[in-house]
Amino acid sequence: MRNLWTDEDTVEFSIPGDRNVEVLGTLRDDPDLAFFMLADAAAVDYGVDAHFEVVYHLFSWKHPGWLRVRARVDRSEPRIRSITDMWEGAMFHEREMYDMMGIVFEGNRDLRRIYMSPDYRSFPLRKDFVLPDDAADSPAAGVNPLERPETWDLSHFREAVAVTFPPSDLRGDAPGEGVEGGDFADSESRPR
Amino acid sequence: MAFPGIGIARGLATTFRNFFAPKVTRQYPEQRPEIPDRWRGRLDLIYDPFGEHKCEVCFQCAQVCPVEAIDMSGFDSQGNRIRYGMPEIYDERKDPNAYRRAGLAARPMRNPARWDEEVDAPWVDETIDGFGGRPESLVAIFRATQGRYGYLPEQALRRISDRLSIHWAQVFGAAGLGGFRLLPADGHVVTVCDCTSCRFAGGPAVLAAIREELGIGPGEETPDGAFSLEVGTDVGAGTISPAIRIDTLVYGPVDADQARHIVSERRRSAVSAGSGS
Amino acid sequence: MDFELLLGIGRFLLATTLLLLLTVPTAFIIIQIELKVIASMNLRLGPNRIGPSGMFQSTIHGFKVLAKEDTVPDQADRGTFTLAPWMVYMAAAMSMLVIPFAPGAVAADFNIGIVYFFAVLGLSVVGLLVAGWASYNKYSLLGGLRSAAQMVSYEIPLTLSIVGAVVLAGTLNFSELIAWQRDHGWLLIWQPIGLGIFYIASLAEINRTPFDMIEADSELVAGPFTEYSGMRFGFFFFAEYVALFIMSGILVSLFFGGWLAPWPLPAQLDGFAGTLYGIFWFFLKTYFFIFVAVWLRATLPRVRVDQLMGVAWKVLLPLALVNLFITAIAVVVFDL
Amino acid sequence: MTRTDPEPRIPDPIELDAAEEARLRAAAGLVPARPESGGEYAGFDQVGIPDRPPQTDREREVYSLDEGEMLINMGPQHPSTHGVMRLVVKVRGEIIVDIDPVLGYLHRGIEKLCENATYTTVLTYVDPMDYLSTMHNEHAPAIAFEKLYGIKAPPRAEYIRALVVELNRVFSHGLMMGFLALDMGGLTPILYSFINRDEIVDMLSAISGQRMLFNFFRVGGVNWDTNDEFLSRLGTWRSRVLKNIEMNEDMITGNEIFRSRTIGMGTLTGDQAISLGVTGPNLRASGVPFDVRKAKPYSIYDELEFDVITHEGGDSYSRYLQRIAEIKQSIHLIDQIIDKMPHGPVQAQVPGIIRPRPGRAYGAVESPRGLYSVYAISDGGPTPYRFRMRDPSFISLQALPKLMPGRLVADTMAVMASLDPVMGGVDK
Repeated sequence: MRNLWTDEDTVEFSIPGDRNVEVLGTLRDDPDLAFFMLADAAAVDYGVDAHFEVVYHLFSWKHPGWLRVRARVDRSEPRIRSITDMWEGAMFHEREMYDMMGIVFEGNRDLRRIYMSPDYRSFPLRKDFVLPDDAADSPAAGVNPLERPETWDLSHFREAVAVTFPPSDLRGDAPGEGVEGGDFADSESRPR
Repeated sequence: MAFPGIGIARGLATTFRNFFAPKVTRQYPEQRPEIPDRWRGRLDLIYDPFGEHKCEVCFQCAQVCPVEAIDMSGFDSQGNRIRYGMPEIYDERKDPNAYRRAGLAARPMRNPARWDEEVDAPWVDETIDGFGGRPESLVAIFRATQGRYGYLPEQALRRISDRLSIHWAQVFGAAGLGGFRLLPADGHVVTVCDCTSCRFAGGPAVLAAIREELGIGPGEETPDGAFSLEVGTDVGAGTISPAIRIDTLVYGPVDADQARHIVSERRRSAVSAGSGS
Repeated sequence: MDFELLLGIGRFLLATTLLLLLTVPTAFIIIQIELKVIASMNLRLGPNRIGPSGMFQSTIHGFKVLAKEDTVPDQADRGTFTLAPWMVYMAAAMSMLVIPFAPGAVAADFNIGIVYFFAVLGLSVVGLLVAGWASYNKYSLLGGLRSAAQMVSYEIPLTLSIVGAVVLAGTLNFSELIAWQRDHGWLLIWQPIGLGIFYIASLAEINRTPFDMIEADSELVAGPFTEYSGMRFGFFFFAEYVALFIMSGILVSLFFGGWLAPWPLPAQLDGFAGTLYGIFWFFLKTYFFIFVAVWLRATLPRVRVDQLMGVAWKVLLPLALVNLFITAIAVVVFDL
Repeated sequence: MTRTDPEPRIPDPIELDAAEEARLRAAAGLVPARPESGGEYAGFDQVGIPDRPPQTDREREVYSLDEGEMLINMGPQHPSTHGVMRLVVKVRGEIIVDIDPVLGYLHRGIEKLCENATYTTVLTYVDPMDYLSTMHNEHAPAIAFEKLYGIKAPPRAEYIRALVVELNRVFSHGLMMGFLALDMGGLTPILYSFINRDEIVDMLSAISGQRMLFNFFRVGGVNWDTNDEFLSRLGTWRSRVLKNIEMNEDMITGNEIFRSRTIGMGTLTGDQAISLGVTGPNLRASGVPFDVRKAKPYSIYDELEFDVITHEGGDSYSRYLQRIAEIKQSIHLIDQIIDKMPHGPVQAQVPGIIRPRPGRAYGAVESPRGLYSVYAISDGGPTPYRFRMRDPSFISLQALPKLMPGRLVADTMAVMASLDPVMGGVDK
């Protein structure tokens, strides 16, 4: 237990990441402590050169305030043990942390993306994530569109949609035919 | 629940009572809702104590809006109707001045050689340094630049934006508001408004007069290249019909004789200016 | 002989055509009633822009449905998909044949009118099941299966509930049943349990709230109708309201004296005047029960599908049998 | 001109390679739902299985079908999923075997947006989260930022805050009654609820200027003091509200159909609810007297007299009764607040751009759906370094897969409506 610190209604301390289950288990099961409720679990990215933190907020009737436990996670090897055995409700918290920060929770049975699509391959809340353009895979990715006037050119888009579909395709009889020219992915810039 | 069916009966009684009760529907277009005094659901511009809009149509808010929710139009300091919005939606955005203010690559309309004119970058730097390199001296820098080039070339503005660390949207906004020329000075475009109200107010007669005066039709250019004639729908915004515009100056309402006079005056001054230089 | 046969055929064709034509305005009127009544009960005004106080709203909806594109899902079974709305609509329209509007105003006064009615009404379940199966949609499939389970289950208490009345009156003909009621008083007094069972079962049979399991919109989107659009959906929609009209009409004929006025006539009306008088009372009572159905819809939530089946098999069916038993004993003992 | 290189791809720690993918696919017995060649579907029951290997044990469990089972997609466009939510329901006949909630259809990345907004503007971004409890959404960040910045709102501001959040709670719970009935097919209660809601939002727009996304709270106070319009509307509403609630109660509470569909349905025990992280009225309906207003009084709740209401059942009907009791409690609280409200300023002296000292703060409020909390980290700059929101309906939704197996498809909506999730909050 390090860095004990309090503010008006919160007590906090830091623990190494590999001891989170042990510490939280003691906090929950010790009858004098009885932090029976997991109020919140969040992940914090302290920058590219630093580390991640998984922050647990706990509540107990026996103590006047919230308890904040900060577990440090290495950034190059973002792994920590899951607490879903103790609180089933930590499942969505951990899925969200994995989705947004890329922290892997060992022992979590359902560590999938929860907000982003399953084929998404980045972690939006990390600090080295650059806010992308609307069309994340367009050449303008990661660039504020206002500062790239050339990306405002929509002529590619116009050409792309000016495809005449053969009548059979409109009926849905022959899916996948005659649409080669209409694939947006081929054009260099996507509609914004 | 003492007796089965009582609950259902109470529900039925409630609905039956309400069948005859006064209704709460507001008949919207006839019955207006009471809008609270503090209502800020309607976007409105703030007025100064003299009843004038405080907004100066500089588009800076529209350009920095992250979700591009702002779409605005108005008149700039030269009386030129300008509009900010998606250029592919609004034909009015064909005005190159507005294009450039919107942060887009300006569409060359006339004299394309001068649009992307290379500016003398060391000279611009020198000028900026000469004014102390301070953002406060922006207008003075503009004045000096226009003195040299006759207008504010885009590249010069970008240079100024870079050197002074001012967002270039702000630089363009300031240039447009300060009454500086953002178009090359030579070659005048005469635009006759063809909007509905102008057509009713005698627009065709004005157009015929100008055709007669210049000897060219819409979309054509005088042999000496000094004038070209266009027909647009965005000149007067329907308020000063019929209206004509020469470059960025809007005249209206004009009748055929006035239009002829204005154009001939402008032609004479252009000729004399051309001979003077 | 030949002439009489031809006359009979002509009269039948005329009557069926008139009845088919009657279904459309009936559906429009009931939909309008439903829109306005539910709106009033919700403390709303309801549609009030089209026509005087919005009275053409449902008509406009009908024409809108005509104008919509008619789509068939890619994987659907086209033949049955097309056939299903027709089956449902015809089942509803055909059962209108035996409804006695007034003395003499019956399209086909069968001896076995009651049996015919239940036989034909039961056909609509085939249409719903086919619609659910042909749509290639899971909601449709579930809805179709629910419709099969629900309508088949409820037909039994529905039919049994009126056997008591039939035993009492000794006839299967609607006109004779009404004539019996003129002499002995409405069956409402004689068969209160039968009336209750019949009303609940008929609501279930025509998928009205609280038994609208088939198109339970918060669970199954629209049940078997999910994939239908345009006029095909319109057929289902019309059939539903026509069925409501028919059920109310049958309820009135069986238990509320059909075309009879609530009090004995001061002077015997005959001929055309009598017919008009009968039609007036028939429609008044029928629309009252339509109002009651709409009122129920505005008030009640939907029962669950297992509760629905439980009510049919565990409550209504034994009750109906008890009712029949008591009636039969009473008929024998008191020699009614 | 600053130009950034295109975003570098951050590798996924549990990304699968091709061999692993093939192995998992074989293990789960999955075939592609739509084979590459030929236009035939693999089969009716296979529609809905994603054409990719399962990523986790749980996903494999949900998406592998036994004989006689099929998957039903409820949502994202379904009449009663309370927003764009998708439930993958595995059914055998009409009996639910498993449920997998699929989220993210309304995800707007509000946490990331807030990291790029100043402390003042963060309060506008959190508004559309849980769009039925907008005032509470602003309350928690306001508390957290005040802790970070080390100021206190003036007493009158705290009273106005408590007043508007209780008003918000009344209409939010009122709508829950209506939606619960609507999801069971009752058409009318929702419209009665909306009458009540309309009166409240008109009232709140009189004080804040907006009807739905009020944007009323400020760091160190509230935007405006009460005015005559607000107070007169409050009086009118107060004279009518109990009648309106009673009207709905007549429609729902005693109704035998409603009771038979909710009593004993979706029962959560207290321990289960705590373990699942369920909070708010749902937890109190299971008999656990946890209410942030009492457990950790924030604002002025320690000056008000009220008791934590609990119900014992833990089923849908208890959750419904709990809401009604809390509506009445909130009205009682509103009366007290109006009585005790002091005079004074409503806004502390705060600069235009707030730069708190580096630090961390946690602000929690009792929203109509439970514990809504904000964890904000400041690095001394004008924007929060990290801004985390814990939305109660997001967590409560986890109870659904635990409650539903063995029940019918028709009960999904009834139980979900009794948990009262709001998708704007679930998806942030």
